[in-house]
Formats: sequence, C-alpha cells, structure tokens
Amino acid sequence: MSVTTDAPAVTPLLEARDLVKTYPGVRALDGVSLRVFPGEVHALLGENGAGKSTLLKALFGAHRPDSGTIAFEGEEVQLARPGDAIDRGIAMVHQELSLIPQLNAIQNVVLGREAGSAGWIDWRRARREAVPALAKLGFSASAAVPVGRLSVAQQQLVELARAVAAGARLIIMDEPTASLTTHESDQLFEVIRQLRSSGCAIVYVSHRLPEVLDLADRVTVLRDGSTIDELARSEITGEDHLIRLMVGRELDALGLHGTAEPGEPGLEIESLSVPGLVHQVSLTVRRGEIVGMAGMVGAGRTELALGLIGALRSRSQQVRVAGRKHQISHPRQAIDAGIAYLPEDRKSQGLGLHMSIAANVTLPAPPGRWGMLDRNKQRHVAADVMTRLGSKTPVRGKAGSLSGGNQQKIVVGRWLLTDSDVYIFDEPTRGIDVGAKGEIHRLMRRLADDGKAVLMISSDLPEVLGMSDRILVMRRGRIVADLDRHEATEESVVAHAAG
Amino acid sequence: MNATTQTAPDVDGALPDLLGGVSWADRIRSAARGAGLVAVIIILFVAFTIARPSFGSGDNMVAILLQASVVGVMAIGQTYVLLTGGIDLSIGSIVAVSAISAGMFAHSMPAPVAILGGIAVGALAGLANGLLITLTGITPFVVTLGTMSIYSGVALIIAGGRAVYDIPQLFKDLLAGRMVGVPIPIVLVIAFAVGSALVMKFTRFGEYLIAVGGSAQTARLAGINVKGITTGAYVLSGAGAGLAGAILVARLGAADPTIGADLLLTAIAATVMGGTKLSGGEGSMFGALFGAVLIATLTAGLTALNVQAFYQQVAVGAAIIIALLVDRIARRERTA
Amino acid sequence: MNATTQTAPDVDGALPDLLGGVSWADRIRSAARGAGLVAVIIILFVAFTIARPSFGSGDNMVAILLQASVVGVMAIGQTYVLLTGGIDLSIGSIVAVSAISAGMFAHSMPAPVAILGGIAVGALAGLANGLLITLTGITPFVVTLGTMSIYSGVALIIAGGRAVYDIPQLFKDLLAGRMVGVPIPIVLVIAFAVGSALVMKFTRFGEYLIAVGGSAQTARLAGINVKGITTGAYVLSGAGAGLAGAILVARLGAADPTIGADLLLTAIAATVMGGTKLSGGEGSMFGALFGAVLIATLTAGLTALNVQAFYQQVAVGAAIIIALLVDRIARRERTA
Amino acid sequence: AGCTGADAGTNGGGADDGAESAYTYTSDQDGIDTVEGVELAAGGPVPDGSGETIAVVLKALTNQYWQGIELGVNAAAEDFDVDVTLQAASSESAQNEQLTIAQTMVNQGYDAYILAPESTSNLTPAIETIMDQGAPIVNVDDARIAGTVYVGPDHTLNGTQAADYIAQANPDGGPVAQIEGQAGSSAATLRIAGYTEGVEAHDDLELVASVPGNWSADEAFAATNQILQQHPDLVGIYANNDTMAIGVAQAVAEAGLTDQITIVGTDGVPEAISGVRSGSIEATVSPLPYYEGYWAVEAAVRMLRGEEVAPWVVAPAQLIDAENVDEFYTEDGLVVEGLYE
Ligand SMILES: Nc1ncnc2c1ncn2[C@@H]1O[C@H](COP(=O)(O)OP(=O)(O)OP(=O)(O)O)[C@@H](O)[C@H]1O
Ligand SMILES: Nc1ncnc2c1ncn2[C@@H]1O[C@H](COP(=O)(O)OP(=O)(O)OP(=O)(O)O)[C@@H](O)[C@H]1O
Ligand SMILES: [Mg+2]
Ligand SMILES: [Mg+2]
Repeated sequence: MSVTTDAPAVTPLLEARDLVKTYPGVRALDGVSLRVFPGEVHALLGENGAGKSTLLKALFGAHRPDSGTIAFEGEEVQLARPGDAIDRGIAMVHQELSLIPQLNAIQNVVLGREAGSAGWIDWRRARREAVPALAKLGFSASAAVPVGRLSVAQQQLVELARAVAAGARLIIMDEPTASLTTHESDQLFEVIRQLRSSGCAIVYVSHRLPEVLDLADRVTVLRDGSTIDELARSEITGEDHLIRLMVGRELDALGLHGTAEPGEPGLEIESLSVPGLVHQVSLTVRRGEIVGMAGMVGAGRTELALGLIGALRSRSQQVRVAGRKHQISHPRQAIDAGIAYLPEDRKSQGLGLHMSIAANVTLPAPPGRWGMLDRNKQRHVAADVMTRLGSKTPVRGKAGSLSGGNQQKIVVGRWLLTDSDVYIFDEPTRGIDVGAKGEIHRLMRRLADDGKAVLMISSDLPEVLGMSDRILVMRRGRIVADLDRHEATEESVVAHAAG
Repeated sequence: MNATTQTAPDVDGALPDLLGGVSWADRIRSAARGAGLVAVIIILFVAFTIARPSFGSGDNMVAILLQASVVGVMAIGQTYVLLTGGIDLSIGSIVAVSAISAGMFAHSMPAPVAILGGIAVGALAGLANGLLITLTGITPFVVTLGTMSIYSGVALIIAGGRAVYDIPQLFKDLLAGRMVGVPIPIVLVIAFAVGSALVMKFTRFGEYLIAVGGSAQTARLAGINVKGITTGAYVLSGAGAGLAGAILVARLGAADPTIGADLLLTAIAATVMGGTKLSGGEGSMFGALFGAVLIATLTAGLTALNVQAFYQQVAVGAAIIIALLVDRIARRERTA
Repeated sequence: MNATTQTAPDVDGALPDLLGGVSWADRIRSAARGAGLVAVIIILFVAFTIARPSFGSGDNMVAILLQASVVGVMAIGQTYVLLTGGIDLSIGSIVAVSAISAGMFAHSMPAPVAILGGIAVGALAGLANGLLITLTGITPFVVTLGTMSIYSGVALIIAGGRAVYDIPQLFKDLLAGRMVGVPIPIVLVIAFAVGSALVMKFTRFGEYLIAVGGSAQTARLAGINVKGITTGAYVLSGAGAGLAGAILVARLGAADPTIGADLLLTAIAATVMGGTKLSGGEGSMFGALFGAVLIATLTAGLTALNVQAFYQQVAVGAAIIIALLVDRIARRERTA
Repeated sequence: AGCTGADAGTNGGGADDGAESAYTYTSDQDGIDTVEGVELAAGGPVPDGSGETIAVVLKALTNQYWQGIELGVNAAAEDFDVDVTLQAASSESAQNEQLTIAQTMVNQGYDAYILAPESTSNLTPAIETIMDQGAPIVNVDDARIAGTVYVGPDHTLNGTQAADYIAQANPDGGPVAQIEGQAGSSAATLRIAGYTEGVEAHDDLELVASVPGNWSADEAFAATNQILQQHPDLVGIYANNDTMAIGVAQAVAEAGLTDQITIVGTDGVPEAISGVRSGSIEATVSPLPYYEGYWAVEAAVRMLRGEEVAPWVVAPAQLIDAENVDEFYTEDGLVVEGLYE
C-alpha cells in the first residue's frame, strides 16, 4: 500500500474551495475545501449530517453550491448538471441506491453512456463493456434480470460497476460498503486498489473506520459543514484519532458485552419457514442477551425477521414471546405480542419521510383513546424520547430532513415507546456515524440489561463480534452455526457464513 | 398494550426543548397556501364583479357556494383517497347510483332514511372499490376505471334508464332547504370539510391515512392495518359521492341515472387545485373545498360574461393549470 | 416478443453463469403475458362465434381489427407516456383537434400533406403538454386534465362547432383504403406497434424512457436529459392521437370536432390491460394493441349477443378488472 | 347538422357509393321531398313484414327520449310482425363505440337498418357496408346523414317554435336566455340556431344570454342561477333539452320567478311532461319520439316491400303545453298511442 506522507507536489486532480450550500434552515456546507490528487484513495469522514454527501453531490454537479469554486485538473469548472461531471471523467456511486429497477445489470451499467450511433444502442458493445466490470467486482447474480429483483448487495455491485465501466478518472463513492458484508467489501477494496494503481483517484466516504485505515491514502474530516483537517495516512495514529477529529471528543470504543447471566427465554422460534427463503429455523433469544446474527448478504436473515413478524407469509410450529405462545400473521400481532422490529431499510420501511418526527415516533400507537389522537401528548412523548436519545431536532420537523443517524434514532425511539419484550435490530448502524453508532450500541445493551431479548442482524462483522453474547450464522435460509462469543472469531464466522 | 416505557438511556445535562421551533413557520406556510387559493378566488370574484356589478351580490355569492357544494363534497371525499396515494375515478358514477337509490328509497321510506340510504349506497360502492383494491392489489386507477363503468351501468339498470322524480318535499327541504338562512348544502360541505380537517388532525385514522400514503411499507411494519385504512378512505370517498348524489336529487327534485358523470373530473381538478398531491401523503381538506369554489366562481363568472361554450372550455382548462402554477411559484418563493 | 422492459440484451457465451438462465425465463414470461392476452381474445372470439356463428366471419374479424386500430394507435402513444410514469388525459381532445385540422388542410392542400399536417398538429399539442409538464413541474395528470379541456375547446373553435365534410378521395384512400387486401389502418397500427417495440429495444430513447419512468432522479444522475425524454414521450403520444384523428377522418369521410372524447378512457384501459404500469418504467407496446383488440372484441361480441347497453357498461368495466386480475394471478403463480 | 332543406353541408361521406343498390340513397339537398309523418300511412295499408329482420342502433338509452323511440319501435315491430334488434351506445358522445356496435350488427346481416348516429359522420363505414349489402337505411331523429329516409323533426324548428311560444306568452317582450346543449353536438347546434333566429324574428325579444349547460340538469341549474343574477327581469328561457329544462325550472322556482319566466324545453320526456302539468315548465317542443320510432319501422317495412317512401318523414315539432298535454301524453308521461290512426 502506498502511503503518502505529505501532499504530492503535483496539482490536485480536483480542488474544491470554500463551498457553501444552504438548504432551507440548514447550512449543509459552510466553507468546505477538499483536494484530491491523482492516484489516491481519499477518505472523507464526518458524522451524520456533517455535509459529506452534499459536498460530493456538488462535485458531481447534482447540486449547485451557493458559492465557492471547483477546479478540475487545475482549471476552474462549472458543474451545472451531472452530465458536465460525467463528461469530465467524474463518476459517482451514490449513497442512496440509484439504479433503474426495471433495467437489468448491463443496461444499468451503461446507462447514459450507451455505445452506438445515431440514437441506436449497440448492445453487443454495451455487453462487452459492462460484463467485465461486473465480473471484476464479483457480481454473481444474473445480469439479465431487472436489478429490482436482485439483493441490495448485488445492486450495490452494479452501481459500482457503473463507475468502473465508465473509465472515470475520479470516482466518488458515498458509503459504498454500507450494505456490503465483509466478503463483498474485500472484493470492492481489491477493485479500488486496482483502480488506484491505474491512476484513478477515488473519494470515498465510510463510517467504518477500520476500512478507512486499511484503504485510504489521505483523509479529510468534515464537521458541521466545514473542513476540520486533512491528513495523510501516515499522520493518523489510529481510529481514536479519527474519531476525535470527527466528533470533537473521545468516545468509548466498541465492545459492550453483557455481564449478567441471561435469564428466561424471551423469544423462542420453532421451525419457522418462509417459502423459498428461510427453511425451518429454530432459535432462542434469552432475556438479557444480545444475539448477533451474521451471514452473507442474501442469507435470509431479513426474511426470517419479516416472516416472524408476519410481514412475509411464513409457517412455523411455534413462536413464543416471553413464554407465551403467539400466532402472528400481521405486524400488528407481532407488536401486540411484544416484538419490535427495526427494519434494515430506514427510508422505505422505517420512516414516513413526509411525516413529522413526532408522528413517526408514535406511529404504532399514537397517544389518545377511542381512535382520537392527542397531538399535545404526541409531541411530548416524542420530544421526551428523542431528547433521551440525544436528538436536537424539534419533533415537529419532517423526518425526511434528518441525517441517517438521526433518522435511525426516530425508529429506535418508536420502539422504545412500545412495551416490547423482544427487539430485532436489522442492520441497526448501517450508514450511521461512529458517534451515533456508539449510542445505538449502548442502547441495545441497555435494553438487554433491562431484561429484553435482543436479536441483532448485522453485516458489520466487528459490530457482531463486539456486541453479541452469542452469534448465529445463517446461510441459504438455514442457521448453520451457533457460536459462543468466546469461540467466535472473524475467521470462524466468515467460514460458516460462506460455507 | 402500548404503555410508554422509560427504557431510553438517560442523557445528562439540560434537555433541549424539542417541542417548539418549526411550528409557527409551518403554520404560516400552510395557512399561506390556503390563503393563496383564497386570494385567487377573491381576485376572480372582484374582476368579474367589476365587469358585471351584479356578480358581486350576496345572493350570487351564495349561488356560487351552492354550486360548489356538490363538487366540494366529492372533492373532500376524493382527498381521503388521494392521501393514501390512490385515486377514485368512480365517484361520478357513485353519484348516479346513490342519487337513483335515494330517489327510489324516497318513494317508499321516510325522507331521512332515504337520504341515509343513498349515502350508504355510496359508501357501499366505495367499500367495494376499497376491497377490490386492497384484496387484489390492482392499482386504484384501474379498479376505479372499471367500477366507474360498472356503477354507471348499475345506476341505469336499477333505474331502467329513467329518471326518478316526484321527490317528497321533506327530502328536498332536508338537503336543499335553508338553515338559519344558509342553504343546507353549503352547511353540509363546510361541516364535511371541518369534520375532515379534524379527522386528519385529531384521529388515528387521519394520521394513518398520511402514513399509508407516504409509505405503505413503513405503515405496515408499524402495525398499521394498511388495507383497512385504505378501504376506509374509499368508503369515505364513496359516502361523499353519495351525499353529493342525495344533494343533487334534492336540489333538482329528480334523480337522473346519468347525473354525476361530468362531475368526476371537476372534483379531481378541485382536489389537486387545493394542494393535494396525487402521489399521496399530502393533502388539504379545505383546499379541496376552495378548489371547488374556485371552479364554481370561474364557471359562474364566464357565464355572467356570456362567454361562449367553446371558449369556456379553454378558460376552465387554462385555469386549472394556472392555479397550480401560481401555487408552485408561491411555494418556491416561500422556500427559496 | 412484446416485452419492452425486459429488453435484456442477448449475451454471448462470455460469462454464461453470470448471464444465463433467467433471461429465457423472462422472455417466456413476457411472451406468456402477451400470449395470455391473446389467449383471452381468442377465447372470447371463439365463445362469441359459437353463440353467433356469423361473428366468426372474416369480415367481422377485419371490422373488429379496424375498430381496434384507432384505439390501438392512441394506446401505443399513451404507452410511451405511461412508461415515463406520466399520463396523457388529453389524447381524446388531441384526436379532435388533429381531425379538424387534417380535414381543413385537406381542402387546401394535397392529401398527403394534410395527413402529415394533422399528425403534426397532434405532435405539437403533445409538445405543449410535454413542455408544460417539464418546465412547470406540475404533475402530468393535472396538466393534461387542463389541456384536455383546452384542446377540446380549440377544436370546436377552429371548426366553428361544425364538422368538416367533403374529404378528398385520395385522403380516404391513403388512410382508409386497403393495401394488399388489408385495411390500411390495421397496417398502420401494426407498423406503429412494431416500430415502437423496436424503439424500446434498440434505441437510447426507448432505454431512457424506462430509466426516466423507473427513477427520474437516477436518470438525471446518469446524465440523461430527463425533460427532453419526457417531452418526447408526450410528443409521440400526441402524434399517435393525431394519427388516430387522421384515420378517423378518412374512415368517416368527415372531421367532427367532438370526435375522440370517448376514446380517451378506452385507450387508457387498453394500455393498462396490455400490462403497462401506471407507475412507470414497465410497459408493452404490443400489449396496448392487444388491449385495444380485446376491448373491440368484447364490445362487438356483446352487441352480437344483443346484450343491452347498460349491461355492456357493466361487462366492459368488469373485463378491465378481470383482465388485470388474471394477469396478476398468472404472474404471482409464476414467481411463487 | 342538416335537417332543414336549406341546411346543406350535411353530406355524409359515401352517399354516392351505393350505385348497385336496389334503393336510391339520396342525400338531403334542397328541395327534398317530404312527407308529414301523419301522412305516411296514407301511402296505403302497411304490408306485412313477417320474416324481415331490422337492426336499430340508437344514440343511447340513457335519456328517456330514446326510450320513447324504443317504445315506438317495439310497437311497430309488433304491428308489422318484424323481428327487431335494438342496440345503443353507452352515452350520446360515444361515437366510436357506436360505430363498433353498428359494424357488428351490419356484419350479422339484417334486412334493414334504423340508425340514429351520434354525429353526422361517425357511422359512415357501417353505412357504406349497408349500402354495399343493398339494405334500406332509415335515419331516425338526429344527425341526419345520407340515408334513404330520414324520420325525424326539424331540430331548427324546435328552437324556432320555442322562441315563438315565448314571444306569444310575453306580448310585451323582454330579455330571454338560452341554455345550450353539449358544444358541437348536432342537435344542440341546430336548436341553438333555430332559437337564436326565432328570437331575432321577434323585435321585442332580446337574447341576453346563451350559455352552456352540456345536457346536464345541474349545470343548467347553475347557469340559470347565474343568468338570473345578471338579468332578474328575464321573461323566458329555452333549454336545448328537457333534462336541462328541469334544472332551469328548479333554479327559477328557487328564485321565485316561476310566474315571470316562461320556460320551454325540448324532447317531451315524462319528467318534463310532469313539469308541464305541474306548471314548473310552460312547454316542451316534442317530436313525439314514440311516433318517430314507429314511423321509422313503418318506413323500413314499406321499403322492404318495394314501396317508395319520401326521403324525409317529418316528425312534428309538437309544442306541448298545459292546454294540449293530455291530448298527446298519458298520465305516465308517455306519448299517447294511436293518435294518427
Ligand atoms: N435535500 C435536503 N434538504 C434539506 N436539508 C438537507 C438536504 N440534504 C441534506 N440536508 C441536510 O444537510 C446536512 C448535511 O447532509 P449530508 O447528507 O451532506 O450529510 P452526510 O455527511 O452525508 O451525512 P450521512 O453520514 O448521514 O450521510 C444535514 O443536516 C442534512 O439534514
Ligand atoms: N428470490 C427472490 N425473489 C424476490 N425477492 C428476493 C429474492 N431473494 C431476495 N429477494 C429480496 O431481495 C432482498 C434481499 O436482500 P438481502 O440480500 O439483504 O437478503 P437478506 O435475506 O435480507 O439477507 P441478510 O441475511 O443480509 O439480511 C430482500 O428484500 C428480499 O425480499
Ligand atoms: Mg451522506
Ligand atoms: Mg438483510
């Protein structure tokens, strides 16, 4: 790995200076500057809402900054629309998946740059361009089905292949690994290194610090819309160093294993199947324990949870919550039975983005009786729980205007308000910054300590290893390993998950 | 089942007050939007009055509101449906079925029962829409495109293609009379709007409508009975159309099986002019009412100016687009 | 043969595991969907013929296809718009404007020029729709609701409310004559469908239509000129309606300013029965054509069975819902 | 368009294509032969029509006017022992749907056809096929096109009669108004023209408002409300059909002006007849739809039996008011049968 000790003496490939961007009520960028040199992997770090995505969108021409300048190859440029950036050789992998669900992988990879003349598409050439890029990234699904039917991870690879196939000189990646497991992330890093050695510069956002230390040549840290620091890899002493820069204070490191002995079973599942996806899974989560559930993407963990709560059609011999037997065929029944499920896709499954924070938090059980809604109480209840979660946004604000971490807090807050015995977190910290991540981890532990049974589905292996009292590994719809936290290592989990 | 447990971790230090802040800006904003439409109505009214002074009489204002009331009731019902992200193309036909039913009931039952019967028929037709949509998963547009045709045929079949007339006086008095000097349809449409606005603000059903319209998946995972809520919206839309049908019977003293067909697009236009989004999750009950008043004012004004039929079509079409354009510009300016 | 969305390009042996398998399943699937509709048409046709043997005559088949051709052309045009996630409610009125224009042109210009002129008027009306939608950001439903009224008024105004007669024989021959024994409208609608299917499969425009309909935001980020593509869809929809108008003028030997109003809902019904989603990104050009044939077959068959108008309305409404229900069940079974 | 002899420009397409036919397909031109409907029977006893099949395609059955025609058709079918099949489109604007229906019936092959097209042109292809088949066509009531025989009223005269009636009822004259039918529909266009001319012919009447009601009672109600605001001194209102007249009557009644304003409709549907009897409507101009239907079948049978029928069998524009309503209409508001026997 090449490590730069200082800024190279060459002109930056891209240089942004004093960018300012205001949204109604928010100053997302407040004089940010960024330099990216050719052939480097440049990590962009910052808490949720620090302005990373906004900065990258400005560099890609998707947003026009209010002021400030952008220079590409030493020459000042106006990027009014994505086309301008694409023409200059800038590609972007967006934080929100941005594929056309109805088109297949090849069509998506070449979208907007289709080979051919006079409006006709030369599909042969398009394939020749797209297939190697997909293969290089380890894309393993069919390239002929609409990508909407692929798993999130495979979609992510398609998105990456878009940038790779474009042959861009600068690739901007906004949290490309957020929905990838270790295995797929590694594959991605391999590609990133290849790209770098071919002279391509990469700007890369991630909340997974080990990754950053592993990959980046240079790091820029943002806080509250401003550039805090720019360092070469060699100047970074470790994760703590980065966290300090990002958050402005020290944070506890990961590792929140329980101390008490787990109690009675909180959740018992006997032989639950979701046709085609989950096969006769049985498991038990005790009160006071956090059970981590690892697996490759597509292993069926989410489907297991959805089947359990009645959101997917499922069959089971028995489901017990806190010792009581339940028949669950609709999420309402799951909630009443005492199961809280925090979905993996916050935006489409967890939140009503157009609704107020208060409405979101109280969604399963709005305060009031006889079908009425007590708005006043709703606000107070929501403000109360959000305050305790450390949110600073007035609860009348729309959920959609918050950053990822704060959005996740809304979902967490919602389920704190229901009197649940079982909490299932599906990818609880996907796309969430270190600060908020720590808070959510502490919260999970606190729930366990309060006697709740916690099941944590996560593709973030350090998180699984650091948090779980017990680790279940799923593969192809079955539980293939039940590991004690003492015996579990990164290698053993990956070995079970990959089969 | 849903006691608020205090399991959240305590955070030390002063708790910032999350209750305040946005509220006033938001209130002014949404008030301003309603006000924008009202302003357009007033401008039109003043302009027409300048051109034809008698247009500005109190009587005429009442006549315009009366005219707006039928479309208004339908538009408010439609708003429920649009909030869920659906659409109800069958309301025109439901007006006809309900009108015929109410008219026929009126010949064999006491007037109040006949009126409620007509509304119930509308609600039932809405229920059928809702069930078809939620149970089959076919898009609302298609289902109600189908039932639009079905209900219209049913209205003609049960009426034998004939109008029902000789509506009892009590029926007419109840729905077309006056209450403390105000025509009852106006009272009804205002009551429906106020009631609906209260439902949106102070009931779970209203809250859930918005949740379903914004993201059905989120709503379902939060334990909301999405199918039930959606069906409820269609029932209300049907009931609104049923009430519109009953009002028309009372006003015209007859129930015609083809009545209402021309009201569908007007009602939808009123709803969207009132700021309700076709994409769901956002809408305004009063907006629907104002939209109906705007269209009635425009039609009345063009009639007062004796504008020829062909040109009236052009003017009404242009008004729909311009109203939404003004709304958009106003909003963009407020946000920018 | 009729899938426009699963245009999965063929893949050569390079990476068989990556690309194999599903592509064929998909092809069969989409072929099956088209086949399903065709099967329904055939079943209906056979059933009607058994009930009324004269229904099965070649003449009658040609008559049905002729009837379907006008709706078919409009439905194919509408498919472009629905693919972008929009809707064009103004096509019925565009038929009228184009018909009147073509009819008037025919009195002063050579027939081919008049025909192209009529189509161009339709395309222009579509362009106006497209520009209004993309430049103002108002939803297509509302914009075309407005222009539906405007264009209808304009047709009446330019025609002075009267039909234009005495269409030259060449005009009629060109659009209503026969070509190697096949009525030209049938040739035209098939050509339009084939051409459109090719556009969807092999051109950027087709690809970008799906992209815009699938996710306008993503399309924009991919550097696609979303406004241009969207506008293009409305232009084609307008041109399709213009062609429909010209065909009607040729067939009827007159241009009536109120023609076309009843074609709107039929064309939309045909489009959705053909498998095109109102939510955008997924649609079938041949499906639109088959949908038009299905509706024409149904109307003709019910008439042959002497089913009365009121019941026909019920039957057509039910058919719309049932067609989509069958499609859904078939698809669910295939995926489950 | 085109029910008066003078109103040319109504040539449907294809009128001259039927050269091979046993019947002469005339188009309505100046100086066309007419016969009053009441005189049709004078052409001798109606021959037996047994064994003949007649297809009837009406505009729609959603208006009782058309149901009145249906009644006449059925009565005649019984009297002449012909086999009649009647169909109609779903609405009076369903031009394309009606063409499908007509085409299908033509393909079934009937001996004669009675058509009431939605517009002057929408059935042209079906008519051409019929002409090729050589079967007689009777064009009933509206949208007069090239057919052998037109059985129907002079729609222009409907309007003129209404104007005359209003003038008669208001010897002092005054402002009058009109509520128009669906823009562009042929009946509306003709009635508007007839009424407008009729009003002009009376110097003391002034047409102060002529606004759309689109065949809808509710729209007519609203339009009338508005006109009354502008012209409270109105003495007469003509509605292009009875459905709208009922809305007009309601608005006038609410304004308390029933005594001041003479309301005239057109069609003579039961509801309007009831209005005439109760005094909410002064008069309606009725072509007596029952007889239109009856004569249409009679004309068809006569042609099938080789008789000549004048190209226009004129249905009377019979003005029905309180004086003569019982002469023409039953208690139930249906046209009295056997009036002209
Ligand atoms: N479209 C928008 N409208 C209003 N505010 C926005 C919009 N997009 C972002 N913001 C706000 O701008 C700020 C910066 O957001 P941005 O998405 O750039 O953060 P980020 O650093 O990418 O965070 P994350 O790590 O959660 O992705 C946040 O406060 C966010 O709420
Ligand atoms: N065969 C399939 N047909 C339709 N949808 C599928 C199929 N397989 C997976 N999916 C969908 O694709 C997504 C797969 O997501 P993902 O790859 O995260 O799988 P998962 O089962 O959630 O895995 P994880 O174990 O990572 O939670 C899910 O939303 C699932 O519903
Ligand atoms: Mg971001
Ligand atoms: Mg998952």
